[in-house]
Amino acid sequence: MKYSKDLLVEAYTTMTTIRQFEERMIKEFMGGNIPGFVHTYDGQEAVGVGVCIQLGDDDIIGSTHRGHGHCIAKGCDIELMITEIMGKAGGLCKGKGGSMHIADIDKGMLGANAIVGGGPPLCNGAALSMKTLGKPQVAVSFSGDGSSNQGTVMEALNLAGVLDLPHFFVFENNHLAEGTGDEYAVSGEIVDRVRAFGIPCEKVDGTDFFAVYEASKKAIEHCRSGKGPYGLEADVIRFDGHFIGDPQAYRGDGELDDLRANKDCLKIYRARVTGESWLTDSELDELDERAAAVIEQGVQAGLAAPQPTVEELHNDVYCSY
Amino acid sequence: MKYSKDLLVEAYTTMTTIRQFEERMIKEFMGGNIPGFVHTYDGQEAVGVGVCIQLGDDDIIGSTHRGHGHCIAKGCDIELMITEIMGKAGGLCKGKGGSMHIADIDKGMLGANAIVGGGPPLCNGAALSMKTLGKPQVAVSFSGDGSSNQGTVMEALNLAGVLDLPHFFVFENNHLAEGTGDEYAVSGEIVDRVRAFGIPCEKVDGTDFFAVYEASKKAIEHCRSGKGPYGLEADVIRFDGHFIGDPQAYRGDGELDDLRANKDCLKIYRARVTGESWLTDSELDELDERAAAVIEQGVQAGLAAPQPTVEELHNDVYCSY
Amino acid sequence: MSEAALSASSGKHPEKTVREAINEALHQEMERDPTVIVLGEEVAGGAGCKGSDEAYGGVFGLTKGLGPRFGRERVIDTPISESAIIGAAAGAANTGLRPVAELMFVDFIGVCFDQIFNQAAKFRYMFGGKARTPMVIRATAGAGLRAAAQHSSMLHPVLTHIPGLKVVMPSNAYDAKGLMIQAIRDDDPVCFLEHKLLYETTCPVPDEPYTIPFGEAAFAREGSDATIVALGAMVPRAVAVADKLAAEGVQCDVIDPRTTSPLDSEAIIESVEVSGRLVVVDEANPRCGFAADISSIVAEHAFGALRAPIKCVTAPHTPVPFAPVLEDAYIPNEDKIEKAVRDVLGA
Amino acid sequence: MSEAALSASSGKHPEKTVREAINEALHQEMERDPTVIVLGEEVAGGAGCKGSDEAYGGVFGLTKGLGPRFGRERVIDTPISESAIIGAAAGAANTGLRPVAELMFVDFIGVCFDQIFNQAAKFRYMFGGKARTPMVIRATAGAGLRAAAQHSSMLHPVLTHIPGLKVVMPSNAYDAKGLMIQAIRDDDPVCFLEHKLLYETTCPVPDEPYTIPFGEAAFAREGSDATIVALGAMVPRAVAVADKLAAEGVQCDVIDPRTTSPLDSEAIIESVEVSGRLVVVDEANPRCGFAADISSIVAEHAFGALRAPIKCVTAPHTPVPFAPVLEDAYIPNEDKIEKAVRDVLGA
Ligand SMILES: Cc1ncc(C[n+]2csc(CCOP(=O)(O)OP(=O)(O)O)c2C)c(N)n1
Ligand SMILES: Cc1ncc(C[n+]2csc(CCOP(=O)(O)OP(=O)(O)O)c2C)c(N)n1
Ligand SMILES: [Mg+2]
Ligand SMILES: [Mg+2]
Repeated sequence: MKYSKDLLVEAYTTMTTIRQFEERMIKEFMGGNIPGFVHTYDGQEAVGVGVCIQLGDDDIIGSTHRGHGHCIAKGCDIELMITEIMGKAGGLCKGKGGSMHIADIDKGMLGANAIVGGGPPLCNGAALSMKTLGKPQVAVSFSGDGSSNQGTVMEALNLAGVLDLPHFFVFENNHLAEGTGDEYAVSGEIVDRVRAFGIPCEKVDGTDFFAVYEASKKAIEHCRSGKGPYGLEADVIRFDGHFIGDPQAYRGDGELDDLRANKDCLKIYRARVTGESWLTDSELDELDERAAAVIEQGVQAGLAAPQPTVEELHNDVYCSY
Repeated sequence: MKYSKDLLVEAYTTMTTIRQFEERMIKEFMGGNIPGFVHTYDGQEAVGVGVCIQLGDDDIIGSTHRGHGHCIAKGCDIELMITEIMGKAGGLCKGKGGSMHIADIDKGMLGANAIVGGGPPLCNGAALSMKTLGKPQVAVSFSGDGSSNQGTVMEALNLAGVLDLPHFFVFENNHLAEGTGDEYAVSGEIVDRVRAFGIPCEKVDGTDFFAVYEASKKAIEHCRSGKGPYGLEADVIRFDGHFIGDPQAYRGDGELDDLRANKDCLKIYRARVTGESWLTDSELDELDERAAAVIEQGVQAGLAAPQPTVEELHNDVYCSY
Repeated sequence: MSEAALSASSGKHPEKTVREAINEALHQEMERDPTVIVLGEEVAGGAGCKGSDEAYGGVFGLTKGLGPRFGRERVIDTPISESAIIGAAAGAANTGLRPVAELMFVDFIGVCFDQIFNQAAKFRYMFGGKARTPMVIRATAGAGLRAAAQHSSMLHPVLTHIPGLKVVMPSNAYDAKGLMIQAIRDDDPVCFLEHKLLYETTCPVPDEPYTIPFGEAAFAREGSDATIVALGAMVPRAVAVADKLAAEGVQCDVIDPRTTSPLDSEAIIESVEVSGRLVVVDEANPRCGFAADISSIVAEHAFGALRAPIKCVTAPHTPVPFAPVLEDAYIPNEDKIEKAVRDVLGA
Repeated sequence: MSEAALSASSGKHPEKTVREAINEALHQEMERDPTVIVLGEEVAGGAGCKGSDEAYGGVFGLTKGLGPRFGRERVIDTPISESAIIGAAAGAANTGLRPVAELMFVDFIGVCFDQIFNQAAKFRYMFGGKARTPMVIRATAGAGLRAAAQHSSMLHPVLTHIPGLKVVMPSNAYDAKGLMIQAIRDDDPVCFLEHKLLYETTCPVPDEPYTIPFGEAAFAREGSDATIVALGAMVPRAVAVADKLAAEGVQCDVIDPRTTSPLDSEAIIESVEVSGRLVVVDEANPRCGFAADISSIVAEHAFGALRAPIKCVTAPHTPVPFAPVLEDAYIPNEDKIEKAVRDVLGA
């Protein structure tokens, strides 16, 4: 068997957790239990999981506005996440960050980021710490196709190349930036753009967990061994709106049905692992149910959690002031 | 004869004017007649002239902190330039801009720019005007090797590619950004970086006027004909300090002597045109003298010009307020 | 038709939301002047996609209809490259166009601030008066949508601080239309800040185009007992407090500067000369903020008339929190405004 | 050794320039703490060149000697990518280092403002107190070198407005060293602004390391007739005026806040409670500026004591002009300060 059963189970568990988590967030948002702007990761699970399953707590990731999946893949607590996303006391960020700023420093999750392109420069910093302190860790930044056009991201690529930082740049090209296609907004190809900075970069099918896993394995080893940064463009798709409630007028007729039918990374994973008889459908079904239970418990905890006290408004602006 | 005599004479006249202009600015600066920070263009004349000799007043250029050469190549008045650089009334910008912000909108010179990377986004705007108003003009931005690392420049490249703007991006790679080498600070190659945005780009010897001229001709035709942006990396050298007074501790032993002996674009030009017997040494010497006279007159005018009146402090902040 | 005449007859005009008023202004100016263009992310929407030709018309719908009407050559969707967007607008403004650039959220000035404050704002001065930069930067501002720290800032104090910029912040649909038309016709760079919470608010708005000059404050209420200066979304709150106090016989001037740069300081000073009491209400953070700015102008130029300390009611010196209870405590509310007014009246 | 003790015995200490004092602070902190690094353009200089190993040591020489002493791993030359520089510093600060990032000129915040105000400044708050961002952003500020509009700004009002940032502006070498060491040891992001015109000024500076707490103003002069608040390069000018007036028997407090955020408002309020007269001197532009900020605090909290209008002496609402005569007219000078003080005394 090419992959250990543990790995296969962990991968599926995390992917189905993310999928069900996001579907539930949509439900809770529609039900009025989640304030603000929420961007869901459903459809892109294979990327976040294929990358993060190879990371430890000491490795660092920097995420985007679409950060739930990265958090879960990096091991953040579901209940604390949901409590945060609901803006309640006891959330991962005491209810002060919310979906767009969810973070968990202890787990090496440096934060979602509501500024497109905000993350990669920061991940350079995490990578610089690793390099300076002589640690064998890696920093991973997630960016989108739209984000690849932000100057901060391109500056970060160049600086990582100049300083040979252990920074793995992952570009999730879901071909959409809100309602703008990468075909229009990205002149040239992301993979070539990364390579032009002298950074090795691969392009893979982001709906195939194993393709992402193998490419990332190589990339992460490259970074850990002090060879400098590495890049990945994952060709992937977004299952839902840019934000929850997005009318998605930019979608073509039947586009979504087609995507859901033929580009669902969970279905593709299931087909592969059952086809190779690495796991059985019933095993996978059971993992689905376990994930559902965890999420149900998290939602109940989030709903039950109290509002933050008003004093919290003034706390944690500074360490000292 | 491959090139018209007029062209050959104009090219040399402009190049020797720039060279002597900068050498004189250094003298005047040292003599205390020029305030502030001044960055000279000597050594790079073949690039500015090779490009701008093909432009009309309706074409637009955007320059850098090292803008004197671009101004002269674009036809700005020498006397008004010197008066400006000396901070006097009657200067191109009424003495309020100085060397780092010298501009001449009427001549299509959109301004030097003291912010590295400030110009290319603005030249996109000029190109957008041309495209929107259906004019056959071209916008040319000059950037350095160091400037190629500024996010604003990379964003500008992408946007020009997306909107197919008539924008010719000229990168003058003099291999130095203050005291930092492009070998260190530019990860990958500038020419590849430009191409990665889907923009055709050539690399030429920037000390050879004719190489710059031919490549720019192609590029400018490409832009004028509505085919979108084009790029050029000119391999060139800086004859003097980053700024006047720079100790240049970053230079290697004999580096400058070698450059001045073997990479002087004026000497190279002279050798070529006399070798081809397109022009004689005495013709060229006469052009040198004419240029000297123009500069001498400009310096005297600048020295004689009055200081701006203090009221000027409050003028021209707004068109109306 | 003059502003006065219009206001006078405003009863006759159809009710429109701030969103509709701004959208109408954009339509009318693009119709009138072919050099007006709109650019930004999703201003039409759907570029490079298989769906609708106008997927968004602006994420808040402010530019709806412009794409279909004027075409993608004049309604330009852009990549997520704010420095390139603002730079393109500024360069285009220098060379014959009147661009209206949408920044989506004013919080995004951080990735394009140089093009705003060092480039567009300074060209005319640096170039000795030779450059004109007639551009508008539209951005949505403010808290209230639970969008948290990076999507809820005001930042008008930062923009007001910059010489060369004009800063506009309408508090109602009537002003929004007239100020937007003025902003587009103005020859200087204008930052036009639209508060998220005001988009759906309505008032009578004339169908025909009209302009409201910059630097002329509006009096939302008039009274000689105290002066309340408020901006944007704070105006309706200040008015509610003034009305409540009026029921008690206390009459307040509620002054809406409408533009923070230029600022109608005369109107404020004259009001305080009469009332002797000033409360400034602003949603921005307090340090070097707009409330402090107004306070200092009065403390220097109307000191003799002051009969009480000047009170500033602002957000606290904190980022905008996500949790609704915290965000509600962050934004100045009617209770805080009322208390401040009673304090200056009591003093 | 306490600050007080040091100041007391300062006579015994060697004279050092502001440049030397800051450079010494950097040396001592890098010596003491291996997690302190320095990064920026030309902080060593010469990377990728054939010449000296340390071509610059900072364009103003502030980081001289650090590269040769601590090596390029800890003294990192960077490309011209300010967003990447500040981002790297912020991310490194979140993960175990204490970076000192040099911005060269504070005017360059425009190309990296997001990483400063939306990222570094807000992490701790957005993340519910879990993040620490111990970083210093060093930048030279101010007019006087004929560097014109894009290299001569102050911008401390913009930084002071941002919750989450601390803002430091020393007026002399002694404070510069103590404040820099404090800035490096501080666990919050600190913007450290160095005025170009002060680099060569000297005063006695102890050789040993010491810290000056943030939020504690210094009294450059003491007197009960009027209060002058001045920052950075304006302090010596305010002192000159105070000394001139002292010769006439008029005694002024000259208060140097040293840090604008946190601000020692108590010291200012207490002084005005006694003097009843306030002049604020600041080189920044006036609108939503630092002078307005101080004025508004006093107009709210020391109103009862005020016996004259508060005067603000600032730069005009214009960019910084190039021509020396114009730049000299732009910067607040002793004549303007003296006139303002006489005005408040006369009132
Ligand atoms: C600097 C900045 N500009 C614009 C936005 C608004 N915005 C949020 S997400 C987004 C699209 C991002 O597209 P992409 O990078 O492809 O990520 P995806 O949404 O596809 O995951 C935009 C334009 C922002 N948050 N920050
Ligand atoms: C945003 C910004 N960062 C840094 C500087 C300081 N600076 C001025 S010129 C320069 C070097 C530019 O190098 P390059 O682009 O190669 O142009 P060159 O000087 O070689 O002509 C630097 C770092 C600046 N003016 N603006
Ligand atoms: Mg995308
Ligand atoms: Mg260079």
